[in-house]
Amino acid sequence: MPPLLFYLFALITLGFGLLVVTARNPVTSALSLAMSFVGLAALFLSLDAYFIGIIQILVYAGAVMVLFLFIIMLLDIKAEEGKTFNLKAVVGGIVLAAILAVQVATIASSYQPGKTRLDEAKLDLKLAADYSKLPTIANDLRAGTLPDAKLMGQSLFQRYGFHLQVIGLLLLVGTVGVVALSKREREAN
Amino acid sequence: MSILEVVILLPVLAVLAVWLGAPARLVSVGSALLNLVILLGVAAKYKAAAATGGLAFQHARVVLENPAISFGVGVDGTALILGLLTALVTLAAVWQISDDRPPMYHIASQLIAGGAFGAFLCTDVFFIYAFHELALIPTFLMIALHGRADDATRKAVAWKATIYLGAGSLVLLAGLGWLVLEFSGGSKLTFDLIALREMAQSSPLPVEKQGVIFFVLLIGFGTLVSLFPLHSWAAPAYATAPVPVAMLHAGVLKKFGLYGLIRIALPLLPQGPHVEWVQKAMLLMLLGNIIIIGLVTIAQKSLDRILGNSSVMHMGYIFLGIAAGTELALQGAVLLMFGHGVAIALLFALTGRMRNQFGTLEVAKLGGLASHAPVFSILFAFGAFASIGLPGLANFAGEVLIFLGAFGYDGTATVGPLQWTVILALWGVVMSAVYMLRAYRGIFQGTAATGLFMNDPSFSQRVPLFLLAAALLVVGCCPWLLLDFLKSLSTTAAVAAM
Amino acid sequence: MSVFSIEILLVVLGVGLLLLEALVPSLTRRALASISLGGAALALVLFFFADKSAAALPAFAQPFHQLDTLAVFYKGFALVITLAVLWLTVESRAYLERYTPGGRHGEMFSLPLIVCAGMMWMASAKDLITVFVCLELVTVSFYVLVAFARKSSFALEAGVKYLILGALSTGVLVYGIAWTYGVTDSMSFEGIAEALAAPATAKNAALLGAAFLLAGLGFKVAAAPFHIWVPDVYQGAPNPVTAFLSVGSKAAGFIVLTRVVDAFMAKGSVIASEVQALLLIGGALTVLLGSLPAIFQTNLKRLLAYSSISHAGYLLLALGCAQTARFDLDGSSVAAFYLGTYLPMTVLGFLILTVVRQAGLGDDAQDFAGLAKKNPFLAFAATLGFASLAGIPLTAGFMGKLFVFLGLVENAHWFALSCAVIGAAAGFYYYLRPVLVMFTGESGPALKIAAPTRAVLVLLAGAILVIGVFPKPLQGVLKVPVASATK
Amino acid sequence: MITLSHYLIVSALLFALGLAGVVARRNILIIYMCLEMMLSAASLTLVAFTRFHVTDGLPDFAAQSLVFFTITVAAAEVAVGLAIIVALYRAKQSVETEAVTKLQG
Repeated sequence: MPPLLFYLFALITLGFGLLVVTARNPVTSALSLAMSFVGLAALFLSLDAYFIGIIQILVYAGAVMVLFLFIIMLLDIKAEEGKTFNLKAVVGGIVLAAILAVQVATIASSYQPGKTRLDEAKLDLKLAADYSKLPTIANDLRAGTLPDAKLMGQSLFQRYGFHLQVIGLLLLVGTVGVVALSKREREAN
Repeated sequence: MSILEVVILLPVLAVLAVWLGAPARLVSVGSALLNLVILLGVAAKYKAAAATGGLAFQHARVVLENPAISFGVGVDGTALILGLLTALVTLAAVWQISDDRPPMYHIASQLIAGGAFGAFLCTDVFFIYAFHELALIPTFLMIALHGRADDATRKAVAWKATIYLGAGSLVLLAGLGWLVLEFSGGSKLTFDLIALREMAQSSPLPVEKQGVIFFVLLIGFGTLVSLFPLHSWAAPAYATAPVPVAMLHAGVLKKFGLYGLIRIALPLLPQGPHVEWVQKAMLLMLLGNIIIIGLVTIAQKSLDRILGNSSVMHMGYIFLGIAAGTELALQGAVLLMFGHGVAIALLFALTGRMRNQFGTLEVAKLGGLASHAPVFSILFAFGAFASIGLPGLANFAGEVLIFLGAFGYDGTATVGPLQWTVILALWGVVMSAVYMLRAYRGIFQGTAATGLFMNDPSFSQRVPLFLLAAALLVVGCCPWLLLDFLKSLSTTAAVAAM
Repeated sequence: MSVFSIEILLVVLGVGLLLLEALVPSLTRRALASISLGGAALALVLFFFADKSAAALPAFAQPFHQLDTLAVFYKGFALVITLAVLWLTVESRAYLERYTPGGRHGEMFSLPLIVCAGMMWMASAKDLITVFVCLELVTVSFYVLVAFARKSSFALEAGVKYLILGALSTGVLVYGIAWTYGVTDSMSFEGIAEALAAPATAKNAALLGAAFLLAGLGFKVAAAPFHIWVPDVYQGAPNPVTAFLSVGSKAAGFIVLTRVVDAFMAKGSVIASEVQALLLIGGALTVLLGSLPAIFQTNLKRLLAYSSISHAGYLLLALGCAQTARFDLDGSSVAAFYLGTYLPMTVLGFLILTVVRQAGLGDDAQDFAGLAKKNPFLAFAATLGFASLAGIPLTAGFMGKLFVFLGLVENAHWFALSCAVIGAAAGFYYYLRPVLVMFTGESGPALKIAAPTRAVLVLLAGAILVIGVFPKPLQGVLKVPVASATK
Repeated sequence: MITLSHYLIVSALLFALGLAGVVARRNILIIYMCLEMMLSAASLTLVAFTRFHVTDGLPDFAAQSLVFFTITVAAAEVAVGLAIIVALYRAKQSVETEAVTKLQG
């Protein structure tokens, strides 16, 4: 990815992120968050993580954000009026975040392996093809494409099968929880 | 199973029995009496073994392998004398609890007794410490719940005592932990006092370190014994505590700190008290006990305050004995611990009766009791004169031994800080004569304000009081009865004198 | 039968119970409770006979789970606490019925089983991905459990607070995992320890990852300064859930923390001393921030919350001593021992709160006035529990504290030691005050306790005394030092 | 040219932004969105690291699985979280942090 595009998407991610934090209207916040996530997904794509990028959009922008918007509309939450911010909290938040950002950024920029350029960390698909045991993946790799969804699937279903089951259980618990928490009992009786 | 384990277990069983609904007084007095008999038997047998100066009736059960903690019991002379003191005072204390008191009184007294027995008879630092703590809790609870003052006062008093003693216990725990860690070589960490002693003899710590640890232990133990300036919890606590608790705490449990210094600190850190700054600090503090608290006591108007403060003051003498560290002074210290314990228990028991009758203990308001209650006044005289240090009563022998032992510490004729302390401390005797005699005269002679009038205790109520008075007299006249047990202290003193 | 099958059994039981509740409307609350309790008890019994060797694990679980002494100990621990929590749920019937009218509380009986499986997996996890997945299973289940009494505004408030701070901690945790992975190129504890031992490892970056990881876990174990959620959430949540949070979830967090710390502080690690300093400072701070506010609490549930914070501090201090081990017991087994002592006394505390609440009284100190007259048995058990929490000798609590203090003295961490001492001293005050209240005050109508509850109380009180006087068996369970492999 | 540090710094900034929002905002829904932002920032860090840890010629897909799990967990968390927030709204008619200050003391 050309540097220009990287900066553009980074700007989209961070700019809309800033809007999420500062917007008065929750709807603006939610939509900005969706936009920020689109930028983020583009960054994922730039890192050759196509699958993650796609599910970032599918799950976050597609499902989570819709859920947020749905709740905002359902509860009819208006834009905050009047005293929107608690000054102490705002100052605290900015100071805390600034300290954190400076700290991490300093470490990240002085981190020696961090100097690796993206084109230096080259993927060697031919080599990978020799290592791959699955023929479909090996074929894709030999053809010069990165079958990233297949590789992810291989990792998830072969190596992390147990974890996948646990995550499934977690989703079940989440579903049950939502049902249990929003059950309306027969109050009329 | 060692007979000493029975001694520790009996009060616990008594507590369980009372809790489950057995007749409280019967069980409680019975178990106390049984313990006294057992310990007298132990004493009789110990005499034969005393020549060796070692521990007798030893027995140990491993509780934890690493760090090595074992439930070990065993007596040397000091432990035996304090065990006897515990049994005696417990018997008197539970006997004089009147029947209209709730069973809680018996439960608490037996718990304190059980804790004291455990603390005195165990040979494992962990259990020595643990049992003492066990005994403290019912003390606080009884002061807070059944103390003799209005609700707010007794709670405040109980909290003050809890905070002081709790903090003292923690300092003590830190000091003991340090000690244990210092003496534990390799991967073996042991709490066994006997093993620790062996290690202290084979590889003693550097002198300066001994001094520091000893000082930590002194502060820890000292708070428990109301060493000046950590004493301010004691007088109000004793003035407020229910009678059996005051008797047991002032008479027995308080001696734990002194016992710990003699039994744990001195053998493991023989040079500790002789490091110059430690000795100076200790002498200053004990002079504070004797002189400052002595003056404070003289200024008191009420009998319970006088007794509470005098109890603090007399601790100074025992600390003097420990500071000197000579055989004679240590023997005197142990003897004085016994004498003071018995005398203060007797005095608190009598004061309790007076408070029940009069509702006040202001010396100025009382008077003329001698003519109404002759037996009572004689018993009181025993206690009062014993604590002044009148010859023929137990305390005298102790005090004299301490003064002699401390004064002639290094055998030369020089007059060092120790000797100056002895000279100043002797004035304390005068002071205690002043306040005790004044209180005695005020209460028992002259005339009382109207309506303040009491009869002698009934026969059954006299028994425990006579028991204590008799103990004072017997030990006073024949101190060798106890001194014979204390030969083992000479080895400690010999190490200390090196 | 391997331990793993027991975990599967728990999950099957939990999911099956949900199905049963949904499909068989005639099943009563009592039946659901019996199935759940019976299943958990069966799991505990099976656990004793299960093959606890790592070789017995199914092949697919082998790369992610280890069955060292610590893991086995904690798995048993999790089963016991789950049983206790289910029993507390049975006991808090009145409370739950008031705030979730018409329900059979099926989720309250099934979710703990799933949580238990999650915690058991967490204890044996060998890498950060497994930890994350299991931790989140537990956390999400707790979101539901905390807010379960949805008609109580307290419970909802607690739920929201737990949700926000739980999600925050998840974010911090993932960020920490990302950096740790980035620096060490490994997700497994072993690999991390190995990578950190290489002197070329970027120290600052590794430290950044470690700090975020510890902070994320710090939320879960209620370590300062991430403890602010604890009092509110503990007070608002239903009693059984609070007990579960304060013992089960915290213990699970500590097991993970132990593993992480063992990796960070492994021999030759470039960040060992910094991590140790973090643990000691954090631990000392946690003790103080837990103990000092506790002095002013009048609500016993909040008191137990602050107590739980200060206990977390002692546990952190124990972990902070992990580097040297002159007396065989290293920091992680001291921490595990401390957890073992912490279980009976905390559960006892919450059981007493539940029983009192069941009798129509609240959690405030004055609700306990005169308890000694209303039910001397309960007052005695409570006294024992509080004495143990305060760390009075001859109770379990003292033994745990003793080891921590010894470790601190041994390693000459004087600052941490003095904070620990201050905390313990404050503890004497705030734990013994409610005891005093129980023994004073007006008598009221007698408070009845059901026979099984009485038996549970005796069991817990007995455990406190036995561990306090005779800790050898509990220590025996932890005999083999956990980290010996990596050190 | 773009380096690993670029990605790390972008994700650090996003993480910090999220944190600032969590601390500063009063609307619980927005706080929750900021939390999602933090989680995504963490994912970006992780993906960046996996991309640069090339093993056998490929990015470290084993570690990238964690991102997949994170996103799933986030979805489940959002579902449960919004259910709780809705329940709170029903009880208090508000989603401001002021609505959750009853438990104190």
